[in-house]
Formats: sequence, C-alpha cells, structure tokens
Amino acid sequence: MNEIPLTHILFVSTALFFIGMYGFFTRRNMITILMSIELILNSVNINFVAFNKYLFPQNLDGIFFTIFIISIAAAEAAVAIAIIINMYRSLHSVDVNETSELKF
Amino acid sequence: MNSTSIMFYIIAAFILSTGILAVTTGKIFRSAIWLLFSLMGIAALYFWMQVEFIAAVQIIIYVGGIIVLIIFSIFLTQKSGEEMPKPLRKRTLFSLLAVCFGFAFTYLIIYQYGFNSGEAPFELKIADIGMQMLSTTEHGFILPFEVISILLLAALIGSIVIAMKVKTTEK
Amino acid sequence: MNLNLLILIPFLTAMAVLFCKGLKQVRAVALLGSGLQLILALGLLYRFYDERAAGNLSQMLFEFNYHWFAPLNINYHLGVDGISVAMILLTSFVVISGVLVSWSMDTLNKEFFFLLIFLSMGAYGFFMSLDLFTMFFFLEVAVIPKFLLIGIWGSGKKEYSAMKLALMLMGGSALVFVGLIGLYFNTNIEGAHTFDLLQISKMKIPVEAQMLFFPFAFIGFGIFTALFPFHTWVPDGHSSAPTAASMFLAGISMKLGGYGCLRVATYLMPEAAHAYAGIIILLATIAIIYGAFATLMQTDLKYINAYSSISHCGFVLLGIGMLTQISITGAVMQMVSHGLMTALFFAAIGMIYSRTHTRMVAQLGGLLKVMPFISAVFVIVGLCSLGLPGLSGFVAEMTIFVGSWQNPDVLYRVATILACASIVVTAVYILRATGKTVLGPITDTHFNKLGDALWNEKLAAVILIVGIMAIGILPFWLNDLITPGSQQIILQTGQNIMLK
Amino acid sequence: MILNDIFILMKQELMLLGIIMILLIIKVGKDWSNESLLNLINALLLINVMSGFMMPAEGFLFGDMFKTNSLITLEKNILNIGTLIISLQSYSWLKNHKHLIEFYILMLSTLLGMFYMVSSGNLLMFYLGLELSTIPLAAMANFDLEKRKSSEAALKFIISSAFSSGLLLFGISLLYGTAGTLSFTEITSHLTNTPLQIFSFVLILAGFSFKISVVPFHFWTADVYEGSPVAVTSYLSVISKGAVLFVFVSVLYTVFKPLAEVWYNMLFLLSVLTIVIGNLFALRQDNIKRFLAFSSIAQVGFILVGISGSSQMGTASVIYFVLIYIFSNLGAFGVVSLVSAIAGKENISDYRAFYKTNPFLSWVLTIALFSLAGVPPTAGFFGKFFLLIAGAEQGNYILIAIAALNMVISFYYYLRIVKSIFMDPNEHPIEKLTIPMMPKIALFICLAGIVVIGLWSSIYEYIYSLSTGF
Amino acid sequence: MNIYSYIALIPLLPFAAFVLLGLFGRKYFNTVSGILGTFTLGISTLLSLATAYQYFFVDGKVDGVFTQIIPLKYTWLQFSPNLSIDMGIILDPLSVMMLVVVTFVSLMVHIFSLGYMKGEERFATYYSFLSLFTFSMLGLVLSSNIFQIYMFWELVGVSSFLLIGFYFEKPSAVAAAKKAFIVTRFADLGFLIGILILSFHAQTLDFQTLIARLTDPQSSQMLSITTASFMGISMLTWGLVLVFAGGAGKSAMFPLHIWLPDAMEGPTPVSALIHAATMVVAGVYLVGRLFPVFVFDGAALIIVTYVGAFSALLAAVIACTQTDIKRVLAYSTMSQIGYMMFAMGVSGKGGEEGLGYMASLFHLFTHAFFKSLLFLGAGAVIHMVHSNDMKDMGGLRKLMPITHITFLIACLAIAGIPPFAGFFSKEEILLAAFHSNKLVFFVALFTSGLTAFYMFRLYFSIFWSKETQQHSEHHDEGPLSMKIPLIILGACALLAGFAPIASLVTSDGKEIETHIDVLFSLTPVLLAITGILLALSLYKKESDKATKVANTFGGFYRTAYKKFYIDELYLFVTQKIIFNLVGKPSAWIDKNIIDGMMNKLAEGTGVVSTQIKGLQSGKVQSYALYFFFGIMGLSALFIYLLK
Repeated sequence: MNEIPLTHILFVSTALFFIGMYGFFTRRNMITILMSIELILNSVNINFVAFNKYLFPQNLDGIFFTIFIISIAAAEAAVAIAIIINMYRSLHSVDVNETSELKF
Repeated sequence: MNSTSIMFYIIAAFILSTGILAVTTGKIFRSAIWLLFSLMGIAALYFWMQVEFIAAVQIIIYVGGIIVLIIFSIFLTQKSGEEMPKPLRKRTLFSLLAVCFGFAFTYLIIYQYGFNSGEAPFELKIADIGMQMLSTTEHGFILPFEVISILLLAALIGSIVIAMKVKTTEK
Repeated sequence: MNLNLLILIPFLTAMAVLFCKGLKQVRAVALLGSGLQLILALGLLYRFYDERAAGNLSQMLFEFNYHWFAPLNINYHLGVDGISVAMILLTSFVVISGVLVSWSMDTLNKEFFFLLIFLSMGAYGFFMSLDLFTMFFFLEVAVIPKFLLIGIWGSGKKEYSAMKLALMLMGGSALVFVGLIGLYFNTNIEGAHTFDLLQISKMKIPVEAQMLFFPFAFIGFGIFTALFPFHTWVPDGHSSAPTAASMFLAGISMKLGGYGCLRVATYLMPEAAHAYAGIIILLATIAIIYGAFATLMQTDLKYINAYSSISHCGFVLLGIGMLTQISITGAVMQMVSHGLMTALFFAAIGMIYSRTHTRMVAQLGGLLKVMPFISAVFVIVGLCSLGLPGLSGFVAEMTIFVGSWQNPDVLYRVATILACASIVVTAVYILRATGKTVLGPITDTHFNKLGDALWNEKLAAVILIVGIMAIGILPFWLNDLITPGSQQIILQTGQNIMLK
Repeated sequence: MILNDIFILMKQELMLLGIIMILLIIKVGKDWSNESLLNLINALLLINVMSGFMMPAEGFLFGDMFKTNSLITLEKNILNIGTLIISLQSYSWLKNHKHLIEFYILMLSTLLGMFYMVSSGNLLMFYLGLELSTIPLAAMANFDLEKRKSSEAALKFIISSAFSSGLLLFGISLLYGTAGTLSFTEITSHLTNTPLQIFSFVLILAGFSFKISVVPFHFWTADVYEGSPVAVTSYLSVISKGAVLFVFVSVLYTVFKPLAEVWYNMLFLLSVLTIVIGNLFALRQDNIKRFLAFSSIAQVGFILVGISGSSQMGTASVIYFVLIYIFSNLGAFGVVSLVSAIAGKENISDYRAFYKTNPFLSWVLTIALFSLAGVPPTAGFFGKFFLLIAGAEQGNYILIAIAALNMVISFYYYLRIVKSIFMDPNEHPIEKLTIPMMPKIALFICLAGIVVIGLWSSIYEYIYSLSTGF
Repeated sequence: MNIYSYIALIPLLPFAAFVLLGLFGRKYFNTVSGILGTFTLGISTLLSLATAYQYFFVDGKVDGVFTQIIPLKYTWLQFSPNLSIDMGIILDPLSVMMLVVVTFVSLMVHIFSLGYMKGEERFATYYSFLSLFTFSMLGLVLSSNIFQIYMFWELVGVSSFLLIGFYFEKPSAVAAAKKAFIVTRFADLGFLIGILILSFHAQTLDFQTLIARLTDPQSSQMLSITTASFMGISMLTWGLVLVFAGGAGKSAMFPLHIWLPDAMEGPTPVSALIHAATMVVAGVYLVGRLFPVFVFDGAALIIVTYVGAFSALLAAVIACTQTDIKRVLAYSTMSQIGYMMFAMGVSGKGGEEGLGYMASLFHLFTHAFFKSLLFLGAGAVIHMVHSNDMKDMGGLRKLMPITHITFLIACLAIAGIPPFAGFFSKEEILLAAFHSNKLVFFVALFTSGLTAFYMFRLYFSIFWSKETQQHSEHHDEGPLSMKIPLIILGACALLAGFAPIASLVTSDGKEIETHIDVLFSLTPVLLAITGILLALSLYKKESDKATKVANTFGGFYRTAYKKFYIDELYLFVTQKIIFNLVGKPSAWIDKNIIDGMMNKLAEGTGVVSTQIKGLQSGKVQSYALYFFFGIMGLSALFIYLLK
C-alpha cells in the first residue's frame, strides 16, 4: 500500500474535482449541473479520507468531515432538486440558459 | 508494483473515466448512470484505502439516496434517452482551457508540496466513530451532529414547501 | 458664551419647523430661529471683544472639548478665534436674510426651511470646529441639503445642477478626507494619533507627509471655493438654485472651502503651503481672470453672479497663496465681503426674477423706474462687486492686493497685477448688467405693472447692506478681529514676510 | 456540569432552537391565523433579542467546536436585532403567505447556522454553520412560490453556493492536508507561506468572498437579490452577510495571521475591484432591489478596506459598520418591502414623485440611503469614516484615495434615487400606503438606529473595547 | 485736535445731504431738496473760505514757508504696524486752493441746477448725487493718505457715473456713463499698482511720510525703490508713471480721453462741475500732490510733459471740428488740462524752477471758473434751444443777454486775452515751457491760437450767425437761480487772474516772484487775436465759408471730425479683441472643455458601466467561470508573481 504515493491519490481527487468543474461549466441541464457538484464534493471527500489516513491518523477529523459533507450533499441535493422541480413547473425546461430573466 | 497498486490504478482509471463520461454524455439518463459508476468507484477506492465505514456511507447515501433522487428528478423533468442540448461551443472551449489550466496548476502545487506519509498506523474502528460522534469532549462531534440534524430538518421543510406547490397551482 | 448654542439653536429651529403647520407658522419659527442666531452671533462678537479686551490672549476662545470617540482620539472640540467669529457673523447675516427672502415659499415650505436651517447648522459647526473630524462632519452636513434645495425648489436644469454640485462637492470632501486621514496618521501624541487642530498645529508634521497631503486638503477645500478648474459646479448650481439656496451656496458654502484651505491646509501644513504657493497662485489668478472674462459673456443674471463668484473667490485663494499676513487677512475679509455681497446679489436677482419671470439680461431693462428699491439694491451690490470704496468689496480686495504685493517674488507680482486688472473687467460686466437691467428704457410694457420690494425683501436687503457697509465704511473692527488669527497662521508658516 | 455550561454559553442558540420547536409544534398542531402567529413570533423574537443581552459568559464547549465571548455574544445580538427588524418589516408580505411558519423555521435555522458559524472554533463547525445558513436560505429565496423570478433566484443561489462551497471544501481539505488539524488555534501554528497553503487560503477566501459578495465572486448577488422576496433579500444582504463578515474578520485576524502579508495585498486588490465594479453596476440599475444589491457590494468593498487595516480598530470598525449597515440597509429595505408588498412596484422609476404621496416613507428611504452613502449626521458617515481610518492604518493611502473617490460615484446613485423621490414628476405615483403597525415600528427602530449609533460614541467605544486586534 | 478740526465738516455736510436726500428726499421733500442741498453746500463753502483765509493769511506760514498741517487722522484700516490706511485731512496750499475751487464751483452748480433741473421727477436724487460727488471730491483733495485718495478717487468716479447716467432711460447716457467709468477704472488700475509699488518701497501709505522718504536720497526706502527695477526701469519710475496713468485717466489725457466727450450726455450743470472744473483736474492735483517725488524722477516727468502737450494739441484740433457745443467744450477742457499737465511736467522744484508747478495750479484755478461758466452758459443755451448742436443755434445774443455777456467773458478768458483770468495763468505756463522745453512751448503756442479760434467759432455760432431765432417759444433766459451763478462766475473769470496764487501755491511753499513780460506775452496774445479774427470771419455770419475751409483740409478735417478714429480703435480692441478673442473663448472653454471634461468624466463612467453589463449575463455558469478565474488569478498572482 505504501508504494502508492499520496500524490497519486490526490491526482485522482484533483482530476475528479476538475472533471466536476468542467461539467458544472458546460452542462446546460440543471440536474447534470447538480451531478457535477456531486463529483466535486466526492473529490473533496477523497482528499479528506486520504489525508486522514496517510498523514494524520491520530484523529478522525477527516473521516468525520467526509461524513458531514456527504450528509450536507444530500441536503443540498434535496433542496436543489425541489427548486429545480419548482422551476420546471413554470419554465417547462431544465435548461439553465433559460433561467436568465435576472441579469445585467 | 504489486496487486494493490494495480488495483488502485484500475480504480482510479475507472473513477476518472466514468466521471468524464458523466459530464460529457449527451443523454441525461446515461449521464446519471455514469455518475453512479463513478461514485461506486469512489466507494471502491474507500474500500481500497480500508475505510470501509465511509465506503458504506458512500454507497448508502450517494448511490442509495442522492442518485436515486436525481434519477427521480430526471424522470420528473425529462423523457429518458432524450438528447440534452449541446453545450455552447465557446463556453466549452473556455471551460476546457480553464479546467486544464486549473488542474495543471493545482496539481503542480500539490505535487511540489511533497506530502510525506505519517508514521502511525491508521486503524479505523466503527466503534470509535460512534463514540466520537456522540462525545462531548475534545474531538467529540456531537455538536456538528446536532447541527446537521437541524440542517436536514430545515432542508426537508424547505423542499416540502417548495415542492408542495403542485396543489396550489393546479387548483 | 457657550458655542454649543450656535449649533443647538439651528438644530432646534430645524426640528421645530418640522412640527409646524402651514407656511405662517413655519416661517415665523424659521425667522425666530434665524433671528436668535443673529443675536447669538452678535453676542459672540461682543463677548469676543470683551474677552480679548480683558486680556485673554489664548488662541481660541470659548473652547468646549468633549471626548467623543475615545479610541480614535476624536473630540467634539469647539472654539473660536477672530476668523471664525467673522465667518459666523457672515453666516448669521446670510441665514436671516435667506429666510426673509423665502418668506412666501409656497411649495413644501416646511422642508425648505428645515433644510435651510439645517444647512446653517452645518456651517456654524464647521466654522467653530477645532477638531478635524468634527469639522469634516459639519462640512458634509452642509452639502447634502443643497442637493435637495436645488433639486426640489430650483429652476432650469435643476436636477443636473443639483447632482453636479453634490458630486463635485462630495468629490472635494473626499479629497479633504484623504488629506485629513493623512494628517491624522502623521500626528503622534504618546503613540496615539489626533484630529485636534490645535494639537496638530503644535507638532511638526513631516514635510514629506505635508507635501503628499496638502494637495488633497487644498484641492478638496478648493473645490468648495471654486478653485480652477474645479469650479464648474458653481455656475450651474447657483443658477438653478432657488434664491435662498443660491444665497447660502455662494454666501456660506463657498466660504467653507476658503476657511478650510486656510485653517486646515495652510495652517497645519505650512511648509507644503509654501512649496505649493506658486501653483495655488497660478490657479487662483487663472480663476480670477478667466472667471471675469467668462462672466463678460454671460447673459443670465445668475450666471453672471456665479461666474463673478468664481472670480471673487479666486481672490480668496490668491490671498491664501500669497502667505503674507495682510493677504490672509484680506482673504478672510474677502470671504466675509463676498458672502454678504453675493447673497445680496442673489437676493436682488431673485426679487427681480420673481416679478419679471426672466433673468436674461437682454429681456430686462429700465427696472429703476418700476422697482426703485430693488434696482438700488442691485446697483449697490454691483458697485460693491466692482470694489467701490465704502462697500465691503473694496476693503477686502485692497487688503489682498496690498498683502499680495508684500510678497516680493516677481511672478507673484505679476499675478497680483493680473488680479488687479480683473477689477476692470469686473467693472465692465457689472456695468453691462446694471446698465441693461436697471437702467435704460423699459423693454417690456408689462414691467410697468410690477411692484417694488415687500417688507420682508426690504428687510433682507437692508440687513445685508448694513453688513456690507459696516465693513466698507468701518473696516477696522473686522480687521482687528481677523488679524490675530491670520498672524497665527503666518507665524505657523514660519516665514513672516510682513513688513517690519 | 457540562449541561450547565451549555445552558449558559449556548443560551442564544438554545433560545433559537426553542423558538423553532415552538413553531414546529404549532405547525403540527392546530391552525392559527397569520396575524396572531406573527404577533406571537415577533414577541418571541423580541424576547430572543432581550435574552441575548443577559448573562454574558465566556468559554469553550465540546473541545473547540463552540466558543463564545462578549464580542461573539454582541455579534449574535446584532444579528438577532436585524432578524427582528426584518421580521417586523415582512409583516405585510407574510400576512398573506401560506407558509408563514415554515418561513420562520427556515429563517431561524439559518440564523442558528450563523450563530454556530460565528462561534465556531474549527473548520468543521464553520463549514456546517455556513451550510446551515445557506441551504435553507435557498429554499427561502423561492418563497414567492408563484413567481418564476423567485425560483430562478433560488436556483442560482443554490447552484452558485454549492459550487462555492465545493471550492471552499477543496481548500479546507488542502489546508487539512497541510496542517493536519481542523482546529483554528492549531492551524495557525502550522501555517507557512507555502504555495499550497496560499492556494488553499485563496479557496477559503473565495468561499468567504462568495458569501459577502466580493468581486469577482459576487455575480450571484444581484440576480438573487432581485428575484427573492424582499424579506429574503434584506436577510441575505444584512444578516447573512454580516455573520460571514464577523467570522471573516476573526478568521483572518487569528487563524490566517501568519499569511497576513498575502491577504493584506489580496484585500487591497479585492476591495478596489469590489468598490469599483459594485459602483459601476449600481449606476445603471432600475430595479431597486438589484440596485441595493450592487450598492451592498460596494459597501462590502469599503468593509474590506477596513479589514485590511488589521488592527483592533479594524475589527471594531467592521462590527460597528455592520451594525450601522443593518439599520441603514433595513431602513431602505423596509420601505422597499412595503411598497413591494402593497403596491407591487420594485422599480426606481416607480418611485418618482414618491414624496408627494408618502412623505414619511420617502424620508425614511432618503435617510437610509444617505446613511448608506455616508452622509452625516447619519451613522453611515461614522461607519465609513472609521472603516477608512482603520484601512489607512497600514499607510496605504492609495487605497483610501480610491475608496474616497468611489464614494463620490456612490453618491451619484444614491442621490439618483433621492432625486426620483423628490424631484421627478410622475403621472401615476405610488398611491398613499397605509403602513401597518409592525413595519412602522421597524422603520422607527431603523431611523433611531441610523441617528443614534453614529452620534452616540459609547456604542463604538463599547465595540472597540471588546475587539481584539492583530 | 486743533482749530482745523471743523474741516471735517466740509466734506461731511454734503455727505449728510447725500444720505438724507438719497434715502428720504424723493419721497418726502422732493421739491425742497435742491434748497437743502444748496444750503448745506453753502455752509461748506463758507467753511472752506474761512479755512483758506485761516490757512493762507493767518497761520499757514511758518518761517515764510507754507507747511503741511494734518489736523485730523484716524486709522481706518491697519494692514500691518507700519502700513495703514488713515482717514485724515491734509492742509497745504494745494489742498486749500482745491477746497475753495471745489466748494465754490459746486455751489454755483447747485444754485444753477435749482433752475435748470426744475420739474425733474428725480430732483432729490439729482441733488443727492451732486452732494455725493462734492463729498467725494472734497475727500479727494483733503486726503492725507495715498490710499485714502484712491478711495475718494473711486468714489468720484462712481458719482460721475451716476450723474452722467442720470437720464438713465436714455441708452446713450447709460452707455456714456459706462464708458466713463470703465475707462477711468482702467486708468485707476495703473494708479492702484502705482500705489502698491510706492507704498511697498516707501513702507508707508501716508503722504507726508511717503514724500519725505522718497525725496531723501539717503533713506533706505529711496535706495530700495531706485535699485529695484523691472524691465530695466526703476521701480520709482514705474510707480510714478502708473500713478500718473491713473491721473491721466481721470483728467482725460490722451489716450484715455475718450470718455470725456461722451460724458456730456449728463445734465449740463454736472458737466460744468465734474467734467470741467473739478474731477477732471484730479489728475493734475494728483501729480501736484506727489510732485516732490516726481521731480526726483525725470523720466516720469517727461512722460507727464509730453502726454500733456500732445493731449492739448490733439484736443484743440478736434475741438475745431465738432458741432455739438458741449463736445467742443469737452475737448477744450481736455486741451486746457493738457496745459496744466505739461506745465507740471516742465516744472522743477523750488524757486523759479517751480514756475511750471505754480502756473499749472494757477491755470487750474482760473480754468475752473471760466470753464464752468462756459458750461453753465451752454447749459442755459441748451435749456432754451433744447439742442446741443450749434447748427440749431444762432443769434441768441438778444434773447439771452446775460448769458451772452458772461459767455463772451469766459471765451476771452480761455483765449488768453488780457486782462481776463486765462491770460495770466496761460502766460505763466508758456513761460515755464519756454524755459525748459522749446518743442512743448511751440506746441502750446500753436494750441493757444487754436483755442481762441474754436472758442470763438463756438461763440459766434451760438450768439451771432443766424440773425432770426424762430424755434424758441419762451424768450426767457431762465430763472434767477440760473442767472446768478453766471454772473458770479463771470466776475470770477474776469478777476481770478489777479488772485495771488503765485505767492500762495508753490512747489516748495515759498512765494515766487512773477512778472508779466510784455514782449513775451505779445506773441500768444496776437496769436489768440488772430484766431478770434479767423473765427469772426468764418462764423460771424451764416455762410458756407467755413465748409469751404473745411473742405480744403479734406481728409484731415474728416479725421479730426471723427476724433482721429480713436473711439473706433478702442471699440475694435474691446469688442473685437477682448470680447471675441478673450471673453468668448473663455466662456466657450468653460462650457465645453472644463465643464465638458467633468461631464465627459461622468458620461465615461456611465459608458463603462454599460460596457461591462455583459459580465452580469444572468447565466449562472458564467458566474462560476468568473469565480474560478478569480481564484486562479488570485492564486497565480500571489503564488508566483508577488513572491
């Protein structure tokens, strides 16, 4: 296990983070944007777990942080989806580009 | 290079490739499925890192909860299999540049930092998690636990209010 | 003498005005309040002489010091010297006549008088402040009411003018603010900073800091007093404002700037004042000459007075820039004189306008026949403006000229000569305006039906004329009042070019 | 013993929890009329405000999860007062709202989140508090359920804040990776000027900046402010912002102290950007809420100037300014909310000739705007003055000069509204509004605050005595 | 305090009259205001005569020399410990003589106006202005301080403005008033700067001290003013020349004379008072006052000489061509003042050298009487004919005998025919010129011939020429109040030449011996008679001889008739150059460039604001992108660039 350097794991998380970010920037569907955010949060989770495990094993701070992030992600997703659904009712679309009534 | 490391690279490749697919696929339902795979890959990574508890939570909440929620919402708002509108080309270009640059930059910094692995062995006991979760002392997480419960309550109420609108509009 | 009264009375008057019903009550209260102010100001003058006669030689009299914001060493510190007393007198004269002139203000009268009196409170506070923070506070108090006064009760392109005025003055006060902050952080009293004017004057501000912050403070205050090329708010602002507001604007508010230039910029940063004197004089001379020539071309009476104000306020700056005791005395005199004079001028223009409904010189004519009183006022103020002996303008301008001449630098001499030359141009435009408006044949037959000034207008004019003549005929009291103050400033600058 | 501590140290949070519980019970129980509910809730909030001032205590709870002292108590009290005012002001809007109780539950839970955030002693609690104060707010933004704009605002808010919290988390995780701890006090000792730590700091700074809408992290602000119900907008702009500012100052001053040189320069840059961009955008807005959004962005720029002073005065001035800002902004929002709720108009052009029909409201709005602009004798003048003094303490006069000159631009747009109210003619001005009791009380409180907080120096001196410097 | 304290009353009485009449006259006692004004002035006149007696004959002389007495002095404005404007009274031969002249002529004019201005609606106003003028003029001549004189100088200017513009409904009157004021104002600018220069170096504003310091070659002040120079010319010269410029403006010397003819728009008595006898000689008075200093600076005196001589000639030439009787008189005034000026200029200090000084003031004295007489006579004529143009007149000698006789006396006086007043004074002037400057002497000689010519041209045109007089309905010469002054002044014009000015008013206070050199005086008298005869031949009878003569001069005549186009030149300079090249550009620059800059600044901000609105596109993903850029930018900046 030790032969995998920590940076490799961080490579995965960073890459995932930017993949999520790319999705966030380009996707036009609100739900897929939400999905991209999940990717971002997951990459953070990997970071926390990896750091906790390989660098600071004395405490469980990272692990706990991960747990809380996961729960918050759930809450966030719930509210976001509620809003999206509400939005969909009036807009009849989930294209984020169409939600630009408020601008300038 | 032993089997665990090979395992790691396989998992890593899986996570990233499904992740890329999840954000690029044209069909939304497929996208959700790719996301599901990616999240499961992450769970596998947790397993690989021997933090089974997190892996379990990951599967339960993400795969069992959030993805399901997302798929429900997809069904509510979309016909499955329908092609999503293509992203704007200019935005794609910019995003790609930004993301590539960002990634290179970030990883370079991380890489240069030179993380060293700690000496102490890491042992994760689920009992510890339970104890600390409800402990009120130093490194006890009861307060965050309570806070998150309020957050979930509030999120619940908020979602209900917003989603409950159905009746009023249809009247 | 409690100086707080001079802030309290206007404040209470303003508040009382808000609770009045109907024009009659409102104006009665406003008149009462401004009358009280006048009495207080005269009382202050009397008490001031009294104290001085009794041998009280401290720089500031009637000091009141309250520790306001202790952590920042900000004090509510009031006190007066001769210069302040002169400015306070000026303010009280203009305020009461401003109230009288607005006697029959028909729209939103309550608000109008409230703002007027509120503005005067700012002016009083400013002139009495011995703490830079308090000073700045009152400076800004005096700005915003003008915006409303012009914007609501003005005429012509009033919104534009009001906005322009407010923004430029606020810009000025922003610069002042930077200057004040710079001063503040360069003071040191046992590790703490201070805003206290007297304390700062006693310590040495590093010369580099002075060189850096003097322009901020001076230009900032200069904008208030129509420093070229930041004078453009003057014509529009003055011409769009209602009569009383024009009077306040030109009579009081432009003086805030001159006073600030003197008391803050020059007094506290003497070395920098010397270093920048050339530029100040250059700008002041340009303002004087250029303002005068620009006035020549104006066709609207209010514009004429506004541009002439630029020219006249240039004298104030010139006097300050020359940095001799006489010229500074002259600058203060000019502030007082111009304040009274321009207020009267605007009052006269307002009276004419309210009757003939035009301010264009070309459309007016022969008013002496139908409204002799107003015309006489107009002529008197015109003569004061062109510096007729016996009226205040002469005394002030001559003091400045004599003072400026004491500065032996050739270029300064040239500036002085140019400034002197402007009095010829002044004569030209004043006589043009007077000749066309008051004299000559009546241009419009309906003028024949117009009446002369009412009692309130007469009273307002008489009050101001009394002020003008009190200075013009008996200038020594004002001179004696101001001179110790200007002496103090000159002593501060360290180079007394005064004749020995 | 610990229970006793909890009661004493966490009394403000417990009060809120109690109110939330009461509301839940009422919700589950029988139907109340909206009026009586509002009366009850406002009474409860009043009690909440008053109880905040009682029994001040100092200490830590649950390790470093929760800390409190008189400054933190004061900050919470300020937030409490603001919430009460908003609640009073929203009377007209809430009176006819079906989900009154839910609104309050959400609002109070966000407030609770802010309290935890303000009291947090480590990154986890900070993050949770932040999320607790954000996610329900998104739901609240959608509370004009019928309006598309409202849900658009909510959507933008939740998406943007999720994004920003993703970045913030990434930063936190990197910081955790380099410091090995989540505790504020311990992080400080692990901070060195390594690029990674600076990077993580930037990410965290961005997280903060997002919440307090610092340019270029501010873009959501205007859209969300415009679309949300006025009550939510005002809540977002004063309470949520204020809370994050409180944390921001203390985090910068204590946790990131070793990086002071870095963040000082960053704040310089950001504050200039924020003031300028905020001003430039505010110049040409017509929707008054959107306008207030940009003006509040510019205000934040000024606050950053004050923060950059990094001294006791900096802390004090920021808190003082937030206090003033709450009263001034709520004064403005109070009027806007009344007009919006009763007349349904939100454009500046609708306010033309407002003075003819509603002199009282006009004066309140004008004075509030003057206070925002920083015109004496309103408190805003003192607030801004002290912020800039604090900012100048580092000797950065360029920053002060830029800020001071930008104040002139800001004058322009504040005066523009005043001009509309007083000077512009209008064929169809907003009709004469009858102001219900509660909003009226709220307006008077705001007016009193605007006047008193500035002139009465004891308030500033009190805050100053509690503040800690660098 | 001493016995002369009452002198303060001399100016203050008219001032009181001014205030009283100005404030209440018109409303409450319009008709009697003339009497009131005249009465107060009468008291002043008596007082000044008493003063003259007291000073000249009782106690003015100390050791055979007239001394300056300062009976009163109050500090009016203390600039600095040694620089102050004092309000004081100075008594010396010069001021006492002027006191008499001013009060006396003013009194005559007051009396004359009683009849002349009768029925005028603004009768009280007229008298209040007259009183104001008298007050100012008296203040001027009594001033003990150079700044004090400047103040009264200005007041005189303004009262002249008010009086010229008295008929304010006439645009030409208003224009003339404006012109007079502005031109003299321009000159006063020089005066002011001169004062600044002199007072700066002398370190005093007080006449006595100033003169004492600037005439003592050893004093440090003298040293400072002569060593300091500007453009190679010493400050003393500058100061004196500039002061003289002020005097030249008031005294209508070339090239600042253009206001004087126009000033005739005012009521004729006013012209008699201000523009003949008193105010216009203020310049001479000023030079006389500072004469001790002038003597020390040859350059300044030369300028005074040539300006005076040239003005005398120029005015005489123009006067020959004018047809408006008042304008002819105006130019003759200018010419005579030119005499006084160059007399000052050719003078030296003390004894025989100081003849010019004495002659100048002597001429001032006599001129005051005959010139005011001429004006009042012209006023009487105008009163009757209702026209200023000599073409409308003629043959009036029978209708107005008193006027005719007195006018003739005055004409003879001005022409320098013995034994009329003008002869004596002019004689002294020519003598002084002869002794020091031949060129000037010949100019003066020629001018005196011209003077006789144009005066008699005037005289004949008015009183002879046409024999029948049809356009006048009332054959009355006017009320008694108009006749009495004419008679009194006529007597003065006849007798003033015998006044002992030579023994009283001299440059050093000592008496000088004068004697009439018959041989010397023959030439000018003959010349004058030639002039008279020429006029007689041309204008005695109505004929076209005069036009023929004019035609022979052709272009020169026209140019002279057009006053050498100096007015047009001024008009060109002021209207075209000052207005178009300075005034209009200033106004334009102000409106478009400076104000435009401010507006553009505001506009620019608005434009930028509109330009960047695209940033706020409403698309949440763009926002996120900017967010991300922000982070990347900040980190890149602070990690790599600012390390």
